[in-house]
Amino acid sequence: MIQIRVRKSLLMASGKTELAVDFNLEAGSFCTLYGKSGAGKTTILKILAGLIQPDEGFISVNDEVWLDTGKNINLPPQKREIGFVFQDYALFPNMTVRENLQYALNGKTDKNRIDDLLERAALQQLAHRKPLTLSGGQQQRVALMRALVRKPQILLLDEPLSALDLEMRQTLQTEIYGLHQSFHTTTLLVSHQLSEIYRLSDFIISLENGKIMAQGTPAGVFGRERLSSKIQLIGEVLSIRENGVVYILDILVGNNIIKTVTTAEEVQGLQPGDQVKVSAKAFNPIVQKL
Amino acid sequence: MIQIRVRKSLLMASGKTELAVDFNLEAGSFCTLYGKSGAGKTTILKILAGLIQPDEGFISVNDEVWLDTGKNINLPPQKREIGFVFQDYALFPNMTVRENLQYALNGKTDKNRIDDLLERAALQQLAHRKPLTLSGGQQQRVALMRALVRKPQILLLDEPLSALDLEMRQTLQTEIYGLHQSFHTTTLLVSHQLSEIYRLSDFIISLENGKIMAQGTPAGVFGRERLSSKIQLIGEVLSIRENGVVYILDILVGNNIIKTVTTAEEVQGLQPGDQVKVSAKAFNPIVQKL
Amino acid sequence: MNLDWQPLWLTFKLAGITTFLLLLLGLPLAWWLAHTRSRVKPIVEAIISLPIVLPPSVMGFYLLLAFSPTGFPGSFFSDVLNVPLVFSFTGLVVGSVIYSLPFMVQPLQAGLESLPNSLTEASYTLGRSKTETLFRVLLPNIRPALLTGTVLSFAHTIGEFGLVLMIGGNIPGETRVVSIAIYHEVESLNYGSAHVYSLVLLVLSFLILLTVYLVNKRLVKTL
Amino acid sequence: MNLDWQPLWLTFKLAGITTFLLLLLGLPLAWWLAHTRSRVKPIVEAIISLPIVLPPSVMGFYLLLAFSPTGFPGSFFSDVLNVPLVFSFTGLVVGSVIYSLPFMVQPLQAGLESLPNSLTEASYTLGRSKTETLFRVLLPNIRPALLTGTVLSFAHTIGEFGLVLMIGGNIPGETRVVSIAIYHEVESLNYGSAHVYSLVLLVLSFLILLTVYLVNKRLVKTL
Amino acid sequence: QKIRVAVAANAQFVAQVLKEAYEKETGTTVDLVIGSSGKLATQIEQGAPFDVFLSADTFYPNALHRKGLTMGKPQVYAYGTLVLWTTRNLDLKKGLALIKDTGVKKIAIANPQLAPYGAAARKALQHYGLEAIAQPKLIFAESIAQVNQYVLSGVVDLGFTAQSVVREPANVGKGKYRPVDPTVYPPIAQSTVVLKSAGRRNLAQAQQFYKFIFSPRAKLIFKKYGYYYK
Ligand SMILES: Nc1ncnc2c1ncn2[C@@H]1O[C@H](COP(=O)(O)OP(=O)(O)OP(=O)(O)O)[C@@H](O)[C@H]1O
Ligand SMILES: Nc1ncnc2c1ncn2[C@@H]1O[C@H](COP(=O)(O)OP(=O)(O)OP(=O)(O)O)[C@@H](O)[C@H]1O
Ligand code: MOO
Ligand SMILES: [Mg+2]
Ligand SMILES: [Mg+2]
Repeated sequence: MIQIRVRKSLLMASGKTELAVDFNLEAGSFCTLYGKSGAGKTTILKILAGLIQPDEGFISVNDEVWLDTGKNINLPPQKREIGFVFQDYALFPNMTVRENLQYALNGKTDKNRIDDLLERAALQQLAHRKPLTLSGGQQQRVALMRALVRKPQILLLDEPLSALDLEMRQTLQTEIYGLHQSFHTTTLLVSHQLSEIYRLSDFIISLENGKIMAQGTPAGVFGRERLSSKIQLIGEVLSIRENGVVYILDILVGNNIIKTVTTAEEVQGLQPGDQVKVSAKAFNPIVQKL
Repeated sequence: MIQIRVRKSLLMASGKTELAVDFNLEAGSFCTLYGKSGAGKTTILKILAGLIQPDEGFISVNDEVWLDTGKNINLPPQKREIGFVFQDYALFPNMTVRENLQYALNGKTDKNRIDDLLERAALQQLAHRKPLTLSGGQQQRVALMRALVRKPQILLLDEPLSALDLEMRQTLQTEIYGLHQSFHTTTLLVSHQLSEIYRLSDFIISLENGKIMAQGTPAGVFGRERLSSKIQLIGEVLSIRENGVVYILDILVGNNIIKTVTTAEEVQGLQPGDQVKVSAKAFNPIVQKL
Repeated sequence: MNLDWQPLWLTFKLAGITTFLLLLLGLPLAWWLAHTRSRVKPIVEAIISLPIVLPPSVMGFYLLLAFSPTGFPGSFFSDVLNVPLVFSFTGLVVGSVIYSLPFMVQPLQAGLESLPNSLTEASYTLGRSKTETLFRVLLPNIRPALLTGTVLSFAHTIGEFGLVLMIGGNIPGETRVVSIAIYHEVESLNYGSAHVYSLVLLVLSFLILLTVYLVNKRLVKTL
Repeated sequence: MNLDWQPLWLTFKLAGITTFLLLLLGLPLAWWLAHTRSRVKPIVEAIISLPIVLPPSVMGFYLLLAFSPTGFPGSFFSDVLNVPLVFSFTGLVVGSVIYSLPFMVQPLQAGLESLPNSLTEASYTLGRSKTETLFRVLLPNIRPALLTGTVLSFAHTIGEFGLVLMIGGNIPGETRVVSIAIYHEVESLNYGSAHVYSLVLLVLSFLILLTVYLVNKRLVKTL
Repeated sequence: QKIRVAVAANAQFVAQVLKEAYEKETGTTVDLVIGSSGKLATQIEQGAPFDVFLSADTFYPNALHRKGLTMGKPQVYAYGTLVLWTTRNLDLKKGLALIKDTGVKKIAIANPQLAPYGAAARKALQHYGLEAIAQPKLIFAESIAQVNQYVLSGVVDLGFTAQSVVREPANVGKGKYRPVDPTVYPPIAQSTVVLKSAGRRNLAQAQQFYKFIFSPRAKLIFKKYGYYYK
């Protein structure tokens, strides 16, 4: 089990705010940190990694104390058994893929591990290439494998997928999940992406202004209203056109336009640009794979 | 009427592409240029403004020829009666709001115009402030008013609203449309935003890779399938859970999650991450203003 | 010790005139370098930067040849304009302008290159010419770069020594600037005066640099 | 005309040793400046940059006082180490290191500051120490800045004149570097030798700068 | 009313006294430019705007004369004396033989190519056959002035300078000196000349100063500083 309890004052654009969180993670669980930009997600990851010093705090990982400001215990990042995947990947441009992985080797680590990891991520063919010549997805894989070389107890992933396109994102989601399971690491992912969170996480922490607003399972945090066979969408009115006695309403939901016929009363008070909630009771949709 | 026919080879990241467009705009119309990043939208605006030279082309505005590469006619930007609102606003940081507007004055322009324009945009209170001390929306207004000082025949707007939040965007949409109508300019807007396009435009030009893919009214270009009282949404499967004999499917549409109950057959072949089309026939939604 | 203040006054006069001329000359040059896509740009940049790495004695030697009344443009200046270039204040001004040129051009160029293109374009679409755009839009918005260029050119001209020694000599009131005066005082065993002059320059140089670094943490690096 | 090649050889030896020492000294300094949040940073930066604006005669005067066997550290060097600092190659090396310091530190500092922080952090999380990070990650990735710093320090040391004139003493084979040799040849009216020396330096300096500008369009500006 | 006089470095202190005397007498301002004789001659040749040239020898003024840069022929205004000067605790009675001393590590000498006093010092060394021993110890100063500076700051152990330097009141008591035997080097015949460049501006004042240098009053001053006449 991993226990984290830290406090640090942050300098935000809007002034000072206090980051103050206290949470536990099950060993082997997959947890997602979720929250607006500037909420303090990256800061939490870096505090865990020892890259940022909190003003006060306690961190223990599987009964080993990494940080205890009360007792002046503070392991340097080098001694904490973590794997960190940075948002910009932070691959060393001067080294090949293999060298990037080898850089993390220390005496104790088995050298065959590099080959295993390269094979695991289907990177053998690219082992002699420099990172800048790789695609975003390939770079991401290298960063992930590099973070695993030292057999970390915790894997920290800072929005690793946000720069990738949909298809690549899905492939890598599967891969991250697979790695998480086969290496039995505890994984802490920062993500903005609802679908990512849903697919991967056992546990969600929702952060706002440095404080935890909610934590629990994805369904618990997001899916409060259980509306089986009910639909509820938020959209924006694009246009309202008269068509005989009825009105045709164009509503934008995401990038979809819903056209719906409404009565004059319903339309009253509505104008283009208004945010509306669209809900339907007897909704029985047909779902087709694209 | 405004006629544009230009050709220019562009240096894209992916290699060379030819920008080749040919379109006419009604005097006084509100036209939107729509297309992916790098499609050539800004380039078209700058060619119209005389800021970029096309390899070949012809531009005439209300029977005055601005560009005719065949006859070596090429008015400099200073002589073209245009108002240009840049994506970054391009307000002069060293001048106050009033000075920014005054900068555009020439002998012929009536000096009261500055006050009129400031009043029109409710900027009198801010007239003595420097642009960097203003909010995004206020800056946008100043840029818009500055572009109108010289009574342009064409108003060119390069994604003026994309940096603003939803509320501000809607206010300014209304304002732009109002200005367009009261000053009788022909307006050419670059936008990514579907709702913006719907609300404002008489005419849409959809651009891809430097070529026009479609043009016409918004409904004509986007709303090909008229499905009154029918809903069709594109979403992504988040999770599939067994619940007795049925399956509960969470589908993400925009930022909305649709929960729907499906049968085992329907679920077959589906897995989290799949893109799906959700459609319903007898859809009779309730629309409520938020 | 009675100190002769003339070398200090002469030095500031030289630095002032040089800096003024460098502004006139450096601005169009920097503007051109910031906007050109010409292939010769790196060559021009290298030539402008030469004084940073060239020994003052090399520059002094070539200037001496060019300035001598038998060379060009020395003959023109001395015969036609009746203003000799060697061992004269005018000659020092010409030499200093060449010597401090990179210290003016490089910050200005970096400043202009850092401004978004849209400011220039906006000014054009508002009906303003290139010159108006330069003076009313671009320059007021690269004030830190202008400060850096001006201050560094001024300071670097004050710091000139080898070049003045070769083309200026040590003529009181004409070419005896303070860096030369220090050398001269040291040789004449007047350590007292040398100390005063040196201290003035040391304090001044340090304050100038500190101002630049404080006002403008980045821009001195654009040199 | 029979030309003495020794001053050229001596100059390159001086520039080479100085550049090497500057790498050793400039690197930790640049690293500290790039990472510190200390308030004294602008002061340290101003002190390091002083040689750019300070007249060589001021620096020469103070070095002369410091180097003299009655001053410090001159007494230490001459009495304890038995390596005098005035009129010796060692003294020139020490002077040159001070004189060219900003030309090494500033590009390195700019280079280090331009690297994303995450590279350093990644290296730490992979179990590597600060030193290993510096040498295996940071330095290999600021090679253009290293090139610029090295080349400019080298070139600027070659261009040293006023300082050597004051603390060198024009001793053939010991302190008579080429910039001094040119000065003396010109004074002795041996224009022939002066031409050869000057041409060698001019061509060399130009090629050095052109290389920097071509290889690395931005980084010379980081000076 | 201003003239510019180029003065060989050995005479810088005496020239200062002459300048003050002359200024009082005539009201003409005299600006002194100090340097080695050779450097000053070169500068004159390159067009430096000097009116009168006080050299440390006859060679440079004659060379300028041959090139047509002077008004009239140069004339000797005084003879100079070479001295050994030190701030160390050395036994100057040994004379030049001191150079062999292991305690004497650095010896300042004006650049013989440009400074007549340097040339004289070298001649003296040659006379005693000390050249080879001295060679590694020699520091070549730009002029006598730089020699003085090196001696006084203690960066050299020994220096060859002019007697007029050590007779300067400000320098009296700073270290010890001893004249070099005048028979071991050729007499230092210092000559002066009015320059053509004065013609354009202030020939009359220049010629008046030139005359002043040969006046009894000036001769007295020169003698006081250790120069001699034949
Ligand atoms: N070392 C630090 N000390 C104090 N404040 C800091 C420190 N590092 C970052 N901050 C501030 O803390 C706030 C939170 O930053 P953080 O990077 O953790 O946000 P985030 O949730 O990761 O946002 P994003 O989604 O944009 O990455 C920011 O306002 C930042 O300015
Ligand atoms: N002057 C020019 N000459 C040649 N190619 C250019 C020129 N200016 C831009 N390009 C290229 O033309 C392409 C189209 O650029 P443009 O800015 O018009 O795209 P856009 O549709 O406005 O994209 P975005 O939505 O990102 O603003 C880009 O790949 C760009 O590199
Ligand atoms: O007075 Mo001299 O010319 O330095 O020997
Ligand atoms: Mg973050
Ligand atoms: Mg664009």
